[in-house]
Amino acid sequence: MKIRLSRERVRGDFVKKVEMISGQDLLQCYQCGKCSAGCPAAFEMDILPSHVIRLAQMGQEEELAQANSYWICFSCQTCTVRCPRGVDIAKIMEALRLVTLRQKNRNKVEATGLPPELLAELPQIAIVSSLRKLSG
Amino acid sequence: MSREMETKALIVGGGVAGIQAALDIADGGYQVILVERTPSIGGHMVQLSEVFPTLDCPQCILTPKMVMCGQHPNIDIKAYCEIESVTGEVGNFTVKIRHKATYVDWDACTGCGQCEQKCPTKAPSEFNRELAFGPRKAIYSPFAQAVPNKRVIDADHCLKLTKDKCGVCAKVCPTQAIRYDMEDWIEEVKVGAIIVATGYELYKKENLTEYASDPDVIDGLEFERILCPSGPTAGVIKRPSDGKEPLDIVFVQCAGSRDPDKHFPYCSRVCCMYCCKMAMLYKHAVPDGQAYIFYIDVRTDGKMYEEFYQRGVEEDRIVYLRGKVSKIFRQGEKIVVFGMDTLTGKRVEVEADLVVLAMAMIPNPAGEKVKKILNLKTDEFGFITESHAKLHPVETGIDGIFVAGTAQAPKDIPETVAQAGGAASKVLSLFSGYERNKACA
Amino acid sequence: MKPRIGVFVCHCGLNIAASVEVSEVVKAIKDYPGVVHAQDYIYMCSDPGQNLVRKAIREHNLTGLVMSNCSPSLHERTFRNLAKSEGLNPYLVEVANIREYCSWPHQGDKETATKKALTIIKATIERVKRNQALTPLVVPLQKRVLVLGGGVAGMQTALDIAEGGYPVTILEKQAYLGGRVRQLDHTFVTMEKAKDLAGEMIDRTLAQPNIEVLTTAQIEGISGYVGNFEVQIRRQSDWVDPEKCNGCEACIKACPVEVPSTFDRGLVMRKAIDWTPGARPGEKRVFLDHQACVRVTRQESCTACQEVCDQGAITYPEDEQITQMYGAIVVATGHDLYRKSALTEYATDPDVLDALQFERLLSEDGPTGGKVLRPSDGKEPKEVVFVQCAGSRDPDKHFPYCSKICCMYTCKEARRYKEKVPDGQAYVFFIDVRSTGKGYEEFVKESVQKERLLYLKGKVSKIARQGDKLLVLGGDTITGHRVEIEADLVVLAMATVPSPGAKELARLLNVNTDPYGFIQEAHPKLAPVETLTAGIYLAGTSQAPKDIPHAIYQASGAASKILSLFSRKELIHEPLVAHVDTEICAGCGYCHDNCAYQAVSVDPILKKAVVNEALCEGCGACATACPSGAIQVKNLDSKQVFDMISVVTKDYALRP
Amino acid sequence: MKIPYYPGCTLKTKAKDFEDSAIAAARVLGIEMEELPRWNCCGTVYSLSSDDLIHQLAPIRNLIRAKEQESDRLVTLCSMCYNTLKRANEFFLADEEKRERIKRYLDDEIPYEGDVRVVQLLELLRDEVSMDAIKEAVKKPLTGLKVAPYYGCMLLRPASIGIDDVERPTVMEDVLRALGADVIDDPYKTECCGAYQTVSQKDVVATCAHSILTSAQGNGAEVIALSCPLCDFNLDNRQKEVQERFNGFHPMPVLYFTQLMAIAFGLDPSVCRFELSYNDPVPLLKSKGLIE
Repeated sequence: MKIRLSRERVRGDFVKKVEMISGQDLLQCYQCGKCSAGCPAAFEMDILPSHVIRLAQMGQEEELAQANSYWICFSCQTCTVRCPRGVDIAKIMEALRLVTLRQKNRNKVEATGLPPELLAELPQIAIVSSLRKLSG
Repeated sequence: MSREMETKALIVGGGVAGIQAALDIADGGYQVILVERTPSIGGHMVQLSEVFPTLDCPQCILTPKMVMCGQHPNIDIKAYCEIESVTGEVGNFTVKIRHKATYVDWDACTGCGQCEQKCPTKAPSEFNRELAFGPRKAIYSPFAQAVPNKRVIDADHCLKLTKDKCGVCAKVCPTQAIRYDMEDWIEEVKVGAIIVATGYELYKKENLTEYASDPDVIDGLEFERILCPSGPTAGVIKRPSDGKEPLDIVFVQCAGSRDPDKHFPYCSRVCCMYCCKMAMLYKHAVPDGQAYIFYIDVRTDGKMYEEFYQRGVEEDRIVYLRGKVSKIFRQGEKIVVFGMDTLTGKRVEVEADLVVLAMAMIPNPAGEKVKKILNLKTDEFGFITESHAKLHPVETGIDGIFVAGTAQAPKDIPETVAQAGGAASKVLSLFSGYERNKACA
Repeated sequence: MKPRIGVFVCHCGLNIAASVEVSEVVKAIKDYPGVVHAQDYIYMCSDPGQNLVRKAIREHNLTGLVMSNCSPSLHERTFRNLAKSEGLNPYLVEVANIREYCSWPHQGDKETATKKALTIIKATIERVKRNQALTPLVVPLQKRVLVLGGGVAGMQTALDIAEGGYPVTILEKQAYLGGRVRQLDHTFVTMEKAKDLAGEMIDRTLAQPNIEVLTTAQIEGISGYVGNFEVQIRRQSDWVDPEKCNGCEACIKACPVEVPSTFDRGLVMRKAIDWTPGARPGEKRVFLDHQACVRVTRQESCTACQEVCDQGAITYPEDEQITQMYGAIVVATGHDLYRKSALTEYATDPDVLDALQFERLLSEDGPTGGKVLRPSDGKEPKEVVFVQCAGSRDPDKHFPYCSKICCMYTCKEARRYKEKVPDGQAYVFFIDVRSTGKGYEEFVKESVQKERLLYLKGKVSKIARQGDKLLVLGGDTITGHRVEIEADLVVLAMATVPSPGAKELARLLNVNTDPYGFIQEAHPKLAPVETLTAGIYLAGTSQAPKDIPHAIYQASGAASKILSLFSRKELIHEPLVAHVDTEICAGCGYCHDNCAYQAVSVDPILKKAVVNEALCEGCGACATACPSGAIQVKNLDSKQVFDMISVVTKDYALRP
Repeated sequence: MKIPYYPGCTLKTKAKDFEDSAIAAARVLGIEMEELPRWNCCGTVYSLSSDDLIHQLAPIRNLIRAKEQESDRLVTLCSMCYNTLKRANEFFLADEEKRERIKRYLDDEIPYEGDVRVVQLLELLRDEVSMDAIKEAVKKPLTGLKVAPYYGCMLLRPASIGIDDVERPTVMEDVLRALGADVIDDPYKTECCGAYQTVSQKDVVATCAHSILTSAQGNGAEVIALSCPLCDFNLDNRQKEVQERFNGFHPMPVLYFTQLMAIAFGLDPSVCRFELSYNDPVPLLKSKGLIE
């Protein structure tokens, strides 16, 4: 794959949006990979957390839009507490979710879509948090 | 200057920086007092197995210098001593030196070592980084080639001094040198210039809580002792927990360095090279073994360093993995390392036998007192601030007080030696300029 | 006279005694031919031990001593001094090393160790039997230093030595002091103006009464040795008298020769006579460059400049020839950048600059007055790509080494660019970010975040012109993606290489260079500022790429060696040097070919080898090369060596 | 000691075992956990975006409820509630501008300045009750019961609100040790269970649960002790999926640490509501002689 870089890309709206929602400076990350190394959800991610940040640094909105990583993320903050540069990666993951979820009809989980037997089995805390994280 | 100048120098710290500065000044014809806190000069360098990129052994290249210091008519080594106070100014400093009680009359001690051989009490050896393999005795000399070659009694462990029992060292000493009633004493000296060379220590492993506290998770200096042919394992590579030969070994660089959020923002400068070196030496000792090095950037920027690193990869098949390690923990016999290779974008899990952490270099905590006494400026981490980063890299901002070696910032041996020479040159300029001016006048 | 040798065997505590049966050794050696006294003691180096030796010398009228103890590097001097104080020539004392060579490697095997100790001692006795009484050589010492190169390293060495009270000459090829630092804009981490830094040092140098500065000067010849170098210097005379010149520029207009400006790295053209940097940063003067003037290059008799000068400031005097004695020499000839054209995959294009050219674009005294404008069309570049490791870390095609300073200066240049063009974007291609100095890592972090620099891990594969843009094809090995940037300007951090002419200079001075032409230090750890030629030292980037602080303290380190050297009245040289039996010597010259120190030459008239004892290190390479045995090292001649071998082979002949 | 208590959604339903055992056990130690008279959902997860205040309102309201009880503290059991309430309060305290804006939406409430401290029961046990007091209250020491404490995420991360060292917590170990249990040290005790992904990514959660459970078992644990209803669901109920996906997996019981307290204190096992567990702990506890 090829990336074309330009000022418009690396300082575009996407980067600004992610930085604003997350409150994080993407360029604070120096790509050491410690977040990916310790992420308990990484085994299921198509793009690892450090690569997600790398692509965000380069303004690669399209490729990130295809990624499952931030939908798999547990918000467990293992990455955040271990980041040597103090980047709150969990917040960047949240921001990437919100970039999508704030658009109409882009929910990953719908309250009405959950089967009754699942609803019966699940504790309330699971349902509420899932909806909080994965729907707009 | 109207006042007479005391053309004698004081050097605080007897590591390679202090040794080099002492020799340069002494060779320049001036008297040097070399104060060392431990029983022998040599510093961290004598603890090392071999040094990069030449793979010389420090026993071959440093001990001759130590001996030269010991025999130099212009050098007065004051080992097991500490600086108590300093007053005065350039040309005329008055320094009080505390001679810590050694409980051995060094004038009488011949260094024969009979006391050490007979002493029944073992204690962890500072020189061997307190590894399980290499305890010392309560009366000891830190290592075979110690300069001065004298014994001291460790008052915390000696049975005579703690419980008034034993006393065997006094019985066997052929020169009756043992003095259980010795006390610290203070000596006052006058010097014209001071070089601070108090060196470094490694940041404590326990500070990295995501990495297990485990006997088989060791720091760089501990592994140096294990690699050292004259070390406590006689150069046989064993892991501390069970003495087995480790076949998978993981090196973790930037352990505490380049971590502004939790530890230190700075780069410790030498770890890239020493990890590569240790991995090579490991591989030479354990040909079946495999070394892995986790890194962020390989910083091999000295003369022949890049070439050295390439040799490690090509000849010794070191596997370099670009990424910080997130977690280290014991699982049965193995030490599990959760890492990452940011280049393939894959997570890496290694089941290692031994893990070596390249802990951040920090200023030697034992130097804190000296810096306070001399009123030296330091950066927020405690490294001594030079008066100008470029133009005056060995001056401290106080006339007549200079800095050399890792007390100023992390640096490797060639840089330390060159910088120590630089500090010595300032002292020589000062003394020789004064004398030649006096001669002209 | 029959030899009367004393043998002294040290226990070294248990170091020797635990492996070697010392009393047996003494018993066995007592009756060995030539030995009149043998004795052991727990510590021979201790005061009581030394007293035993003194007493024995007097009582037994000894003519030689064999000290059987630790390595000679430890106590040879101790016992030789002892002998001297007892009136015995110190060179009649030899050490039999029975510790490092015997007791330590044979721990736990007393039988072998004892036997071997005895053999070593016997061999040494045989050697001492033929030892001659020697006197150390005394070499006079000229306490004056020559520093080659007037950059920051050269100036620092000169300042330290001058402040120590000794006269120094700085020889500078250019017309001004300050070297490469004069060409820089700011310096990294502290972000001071480079010209302030250079200016401070230049002021101190010019004000120092012990320093003589010779600009536009070069070394032409050298002979002699440590303490006594005779150096021929050629100094180009100044064809423009600065006192008379009023800067009217008439000569500049009249000059027919146009050449690329070396100070501005070829970004602009200048005349053979033109403005050049003055003594201090910020100053300038009219200067006629001999290397460009047709009077020199084509031996023409052009006087175009002289004709238009109404001040009569221009004359063409001959070059000055100076011969001077120096006690020590410091090589501080600095570095250059590798030529861009060597990287053929990158376009040769006016907008592809090397890092020093970019420094000139950033500098207030540069061709654009400090505005970042691209050379092709004078437009302000909005997308600038910096390429690190351009020629470095490339063992296959260029240089295997790391150039050390590019990571930092690239970051600084990108940062300076952004300060000047806030709406621009800077990209930095790197392999590893090597910010290892004090505050360096922090500087990179701050610059990246403050100026939004985008670092891309990967080498650039190709740079090509595409219309108005430069197409940069690179990679980001972290995402594993190829990266393409349409840039306005590209800056290549070209490999640091030695200054032109460094190799020739090294040959002239007889110092070694590494394969890339950097001057080789004597030992990377223990003698980093010394060369293998006594009396010649090195400082700064002539030895290897390094940054300014490192160059400066290393330069001070070189000064300290010289101050030590000069602290003596004269030089004392070990007399253990080569000696020629001229009646045997055939003048074949093998000795000369094998001498690493240029200490042996063949007299062209007598056709006999001659040893310069002041240069000889006594290594013996000549002796092994000599077909006839005419050249021998004193107190280790071939007879002595064979006598020693005979002992050893006899002792071990019957071993199964 | 009386202290206002915030239950949160699940403690009243699926995690009644947690609540009942906790209240009963705390009472033995002299702590009266008084449920807030009117509480609302905390939101379960703390919002990680920095541009919406709306998510901070619900937790802050609950803290105001505690203030209404004239208390400067509020105790929680559920780790997620603890995390959300505490972080919201930290946020409220840290940023004056945001604080004033939040207050504008709370103008029907009594004035609040962030002065209610959120504590989790484990903290209370450590800091105010003491391990010695717990030891004294033990009637049936859990001798021989091999327990692996499991913290999960929300009690510890981020470090600023964690109840203990973020990487090497010991508080639950100390409590269990005081109860006489044989405490197992397990490196997975701070690894995430998969949290809310249990709703839409069952298999992912099963994989996480498998790693955690087998690590604990590998280190010799017979039961896991924890403090979060979502962790409990993922580690207990999801063992069904773990068994389906991973051959040779042996199920194990999972308990709230408060249930173990209740047993050790000799309380009637009915307060433990073991019937709510997916993997029945009763046989194990019986085999150790801890319950009849």
